[in-house]
Amino acid sequence: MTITSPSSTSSPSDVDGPYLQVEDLTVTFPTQDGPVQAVKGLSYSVELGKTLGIVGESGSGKSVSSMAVMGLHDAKSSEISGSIRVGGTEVVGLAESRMRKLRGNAMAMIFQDALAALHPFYRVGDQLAEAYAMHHPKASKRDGRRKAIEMLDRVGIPQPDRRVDDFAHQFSGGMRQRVMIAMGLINDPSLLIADEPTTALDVTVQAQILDLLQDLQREFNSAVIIITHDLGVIAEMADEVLVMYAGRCVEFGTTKEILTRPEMPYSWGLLSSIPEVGASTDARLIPIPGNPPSLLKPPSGCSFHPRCSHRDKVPGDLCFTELPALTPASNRAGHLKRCHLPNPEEIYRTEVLPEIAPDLAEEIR
Amino acid sequence: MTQDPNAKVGIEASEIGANAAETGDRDLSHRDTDVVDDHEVVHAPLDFHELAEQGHAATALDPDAEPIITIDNLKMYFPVKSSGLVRRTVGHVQAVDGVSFEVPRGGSLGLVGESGCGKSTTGRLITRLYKPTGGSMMFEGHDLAKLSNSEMRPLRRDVQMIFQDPYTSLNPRHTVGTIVGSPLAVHNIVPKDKILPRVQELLEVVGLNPEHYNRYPNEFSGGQRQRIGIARALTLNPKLLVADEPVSALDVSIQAQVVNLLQDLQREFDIAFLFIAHDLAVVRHFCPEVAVMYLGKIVEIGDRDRIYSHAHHPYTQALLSAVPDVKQAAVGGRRERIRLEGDVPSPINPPSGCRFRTRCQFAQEICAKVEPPLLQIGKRHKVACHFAGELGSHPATPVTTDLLAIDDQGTPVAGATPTNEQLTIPGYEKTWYDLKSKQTTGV
Amino acid sequence: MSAQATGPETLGSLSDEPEINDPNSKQAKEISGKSPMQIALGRLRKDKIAVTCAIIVIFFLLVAIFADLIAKAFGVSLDTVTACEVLECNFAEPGVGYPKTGPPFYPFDPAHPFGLAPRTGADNLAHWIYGCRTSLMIAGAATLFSSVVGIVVGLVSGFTGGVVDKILSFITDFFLTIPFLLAALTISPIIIDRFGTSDSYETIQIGSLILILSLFGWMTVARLIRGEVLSLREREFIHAARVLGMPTRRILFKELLPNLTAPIVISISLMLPAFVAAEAGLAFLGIGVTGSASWGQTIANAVPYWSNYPLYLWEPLIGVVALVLALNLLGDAVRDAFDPKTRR
Amino acid sequence: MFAYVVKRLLSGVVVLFLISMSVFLLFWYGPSEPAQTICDNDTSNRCTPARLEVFRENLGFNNPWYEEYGKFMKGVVAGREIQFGSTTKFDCPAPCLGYSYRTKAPVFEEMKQRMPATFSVAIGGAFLYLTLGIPIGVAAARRRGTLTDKALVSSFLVISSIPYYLFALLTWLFLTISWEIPLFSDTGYFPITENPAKWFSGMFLAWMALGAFGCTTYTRYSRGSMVEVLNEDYIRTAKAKGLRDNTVVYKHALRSALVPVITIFGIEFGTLLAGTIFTETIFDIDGIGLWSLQAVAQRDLPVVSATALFAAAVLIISNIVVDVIYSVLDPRVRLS
Repeated sequence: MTITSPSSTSSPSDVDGPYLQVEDLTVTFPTQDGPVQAVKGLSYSVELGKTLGIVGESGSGKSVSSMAVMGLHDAKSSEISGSIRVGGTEVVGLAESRMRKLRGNAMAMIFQDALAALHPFYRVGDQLAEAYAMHHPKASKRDGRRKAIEMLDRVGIPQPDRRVDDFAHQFSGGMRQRVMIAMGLINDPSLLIADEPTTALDVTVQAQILDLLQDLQREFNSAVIIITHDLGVIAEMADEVLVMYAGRCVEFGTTKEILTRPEMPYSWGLLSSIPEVGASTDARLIPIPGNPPSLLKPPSGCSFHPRCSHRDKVPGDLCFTELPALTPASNRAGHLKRCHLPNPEEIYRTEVLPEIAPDLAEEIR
Repeated sequence: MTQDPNAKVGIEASEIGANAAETGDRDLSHRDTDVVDDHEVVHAPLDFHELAEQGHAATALDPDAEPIITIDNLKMYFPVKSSGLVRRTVGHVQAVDGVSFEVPRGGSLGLVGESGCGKSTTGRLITRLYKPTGGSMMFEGHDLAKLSNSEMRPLRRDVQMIFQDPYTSLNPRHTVGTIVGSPLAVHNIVPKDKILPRVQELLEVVGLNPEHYNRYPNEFSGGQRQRIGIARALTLNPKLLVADEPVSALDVSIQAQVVNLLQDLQREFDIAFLFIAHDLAVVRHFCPEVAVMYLGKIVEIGDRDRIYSHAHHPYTQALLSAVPDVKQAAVGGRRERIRLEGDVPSPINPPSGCRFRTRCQFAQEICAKVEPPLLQIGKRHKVACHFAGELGSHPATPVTTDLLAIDDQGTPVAGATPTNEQLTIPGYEKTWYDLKSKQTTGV
Repeated sequence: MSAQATGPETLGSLSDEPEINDPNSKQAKEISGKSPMQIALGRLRKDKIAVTCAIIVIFFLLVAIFADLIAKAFGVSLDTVTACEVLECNFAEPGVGYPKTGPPFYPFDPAHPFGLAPRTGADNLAHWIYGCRTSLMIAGAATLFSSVVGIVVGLVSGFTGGVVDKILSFITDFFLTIPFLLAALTISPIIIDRFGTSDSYETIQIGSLILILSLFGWMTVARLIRGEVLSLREREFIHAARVLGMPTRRILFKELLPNLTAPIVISISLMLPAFVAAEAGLAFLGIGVTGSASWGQTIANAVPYWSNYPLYLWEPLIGVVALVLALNLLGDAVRDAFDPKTRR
Repeated sequence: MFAYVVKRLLSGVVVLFLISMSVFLLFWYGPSEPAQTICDNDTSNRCTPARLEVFRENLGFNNPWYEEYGKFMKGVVAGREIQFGSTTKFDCPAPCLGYSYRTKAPVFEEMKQRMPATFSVAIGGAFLYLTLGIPIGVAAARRRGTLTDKALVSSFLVISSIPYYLFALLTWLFLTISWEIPLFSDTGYFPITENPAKWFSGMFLAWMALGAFGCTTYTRYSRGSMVEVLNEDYIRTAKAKGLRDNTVVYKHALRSALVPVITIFGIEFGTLLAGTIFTETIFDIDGIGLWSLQAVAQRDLPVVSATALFAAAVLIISNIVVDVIYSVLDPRVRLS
């Protein structure tokens, strides 16, 4: 047991332009009951050395969008439009053979359920070595094994030279997730997507994994996307946050901005519906009413309006009829929101904050 | 029974399909059976202030409440069979090993810990899904641990349970009316024609449309199903509810709806809760008292303030420091984090002495030799650690030596007699052992 | 604020489709709950192949049930005839023992629409109709018995566990180790000889066949049900029932059994065609039903006449194949309907 | 694993014991007189009641059943002497399964003679349907949802829904009787050691029938299993590593997909080896299956009980082999 000192999450970036650039991404799944638009007009970018957090409920399209970045959607059962540029290469419509060279090499992905995501019949070492050999055709078998042991050691697995010959089911949950991370990082990818990497883990193990991810990112200087529904994880890990709802980006900004001055009622709802370990006991737990919308029949206008408790502050029936554009929030650079409210900053400060965090509201006042 | 207006949280439900699309084509197959209709009572405000009115602050403690259930030295060992020609019992999983606590009438005790620590087993012992290996569970003059299944039956009305998984906790082949009404039918409480009105009343209490009693669970969303499960648990007017991870399978925004509903119900019907969860923040909100479990034992128990702000056990401290904190990060920077190395040891062969010692930075020889007693160190605060102390001020020498008549290495001191008599009492004593003065004191 | 009073009035502001949100509206009442069973049946109704197969199966069922009436309507019967009245009995010439009217050498004879059997002169249509009855009766009864036995064994061994489960599982495995065909071959003649007095020979034969098929048919059901019970037993709704103080019998029959409809329907859908095929197969080997009409027996009789009189073989063969095929395809559709994940 | 195999073998012995006893009892208390068969078969004399009584006495039917069963068991373990009629005595070494009532030949010897035929049929047929069925199934799974896949699956479903013996019967009737195709017309078993070409042409039709029919079912098994595996998370991981499609399918997916198929195959292959009654009857191959059918018709007790024991033993062994293979293929499975 050791005490680690708090650290800053950012490191200077030395590349011109973001490494990953997603523009107007739309992912549609044709189904028997009609097309399901899981992601609609999504744009974002991540620079090397930076972490983007994507947050939203299940069904908000956060996983679908990153699977599209990895090119993991089956071309037969999905339609992808828009543009995804990874390190300057356009990925949408890229030939499968060239896509394969990027996958697992320039970009890698870590999945939520490591037990299901690792092959049950192959030794983890072989699975790691396979990932290495795929993108290093000249490497010998022994190189692959050495690399696998090295990576297992790097992610903090004790006795890596012995455990390299174990199967996935012989590891504990946290160790398994470390194997998953080792596999993702074995080819030193510039882009790492972590899809709910700690959801199934206990808090102490989650803390280990998050620390590990942060250390490794600093070391590899890669661009990281972390997908989660847990704002706490976002708060600790991300430099910037993308809030998704019903397939769309509804708010975007630096982590501090989003967590301290959110300007979209859905973000407020997320903040108000989770209790905090350190918050005042007078803070109220205010849920978001209702359930996430159907993607088959998305609501008209703003997707969030059926659950929004601030829509009567918008003149007319704008929320019902018109989709708000993603516009800059109260004059701060880089903070975008998708909402018709004319004065969200004021509403949050005067109405929402006193209810959900009376202590913080005092401080700001 | 009066209606609490707070119970009806306003809901607009919509057809689902959302979950399926999240993972692309992989889960679309079950979509056509997973249609969610508008089942919830739709008359809550969409005005923020009214909504905020209905939300709750954390539940407060009633220090004078009598205990409704007293658990004393509860044990559950599951046999482990060998894998030879003859299957002998080669050991036991000590899932719960000597746990003692009280749940106050109408109050709630939170049980936290990591997976495998025995908190769910404890819940299942209290509801008698398992018969305990040892110990007692005194509930209104009956020892639940000793009753036979048939003797237990009448008491089941008073002790009910809410389950974790809203998808498997409801029988898919029964209508909501049958599910919620079956407790009445089983216990023959009301005549058959009175069941339906009672069911509808209950559905309304949990915020569902009472007209939808003839629907099947597959037509409801996860949050709505959890409400049905809660209605079923309420049917018999229980005095104690064991809630086993009641919100951990739900979407973030739905969790708050259910937590608020449970708070409403507790206030209205004066139900005591044993609230089992791994989410420390939810437990802090719901429970004025919290017990922390590690490897089948309670390592620290106390009221909210003592556990969350003045934890004395290194494990509790590590657990709390591991929880990511939104507001902390928002204000700037991260809290210090205690990093626990390694994994939880196997409950078949737990470490000797203190079970946490293998991962504890303060562990010394005494920890391997002597198991630390669950010592009362404050008015409502007990901790099981030889080196109990607040974060950053753990003592250098064991605090328990005088009480146990041992020296700093854990060897018994000849001639000395243990002085502490209150080691396994489930509740709290009027006096306690003050760590600073090393004296028994009281207010 | 009481729900009854304010319910409907506050609805409008909440939804873009307020009329459906009204719990008291007509639509809401009409859309009553759909059980998983109803959903499966609905899916089945939309499946064209399933509907076609169901129609074919119903046709055979009707033939079997109204065999007497149909035979009378066509004026045919199983009665034995003096062979030489209808057959060419001249042993010296080629075409020995073939019928004097109808196929294979003469034009269609309306008195015997399916023709006559060579050598015996029996009416093919009558044998076909009663063969259908034999087939469905044996298969249906065997399915019923083995389902009941299998369900009971599976339920008990899955739910009780422990020693009972071990013993029942051993018995199940024991029966699975016995090769069915060989056992049927061995046992059926013995049972028939033992109990078959001359006047009830036919009934005994059918009864013993049903017994044998059931004896070796219940294990798969038992295994399926046991596996299902084992997984259901760990579901939280069973825990919930226990916590509610439900007696074990009620848990078994009210909570578990309804959830076993799918595996039960599925195993029935697998057993029925298998038993139809097995009955005909045993008769084909000369060991099944020999005392009364059976398709398998007719097939065995017809093989030597294949070159000159293929129709004689085709008639029972098409009967068996059509029935088994329809039952199998229907069963496949049923399985899909109950478990959409296995969709083709 | 060793302990497991021993345990399973022991319980297999118990099962065999129970089966042999049941067969024995069935005949003992069965209505028809086994002595009658042997008496009728003794062609040199007519079967008079007096002669029947001699046979009864000699076969031990006048003794209590457990005494005779004891003799039978002793024969299996240590061998024994058997007497037919009043004069002839045979020495029957262990494992003595008795002498056939019909042919008066030692049963064990006869069984050994017939085994190659049955093994030839079963192994050849199984080889054909595996090598056809699995690749077709995998190919269909990769193209799932396409028109080819649908057509293939539904036509195979139809074929595999026909009772096997009718399929085999029609194959035989058309190919040898109606069309008189030369390669197929000479079915039967000829030892491979004497004339491999004749062995091949004699077996060919049986293999074709077994192979064609089995291929349809194995295509469906392997396709279904493959489709399921292709939806697993670890396949997505493999793709995310940047592996080639063929590597993903043949290295990562196929191994998992084959496990359930092999399980089914193991058990069905056991049944095949135990006696392909229909195939042997229709194609007139003198193997275990045909032999057992004839024995049953003739009430030839020693042969029936021998075939029953043989079949059960083969099934037990194939079950154990399947379990062992399973534990080797899937490291998560530990036999206990």
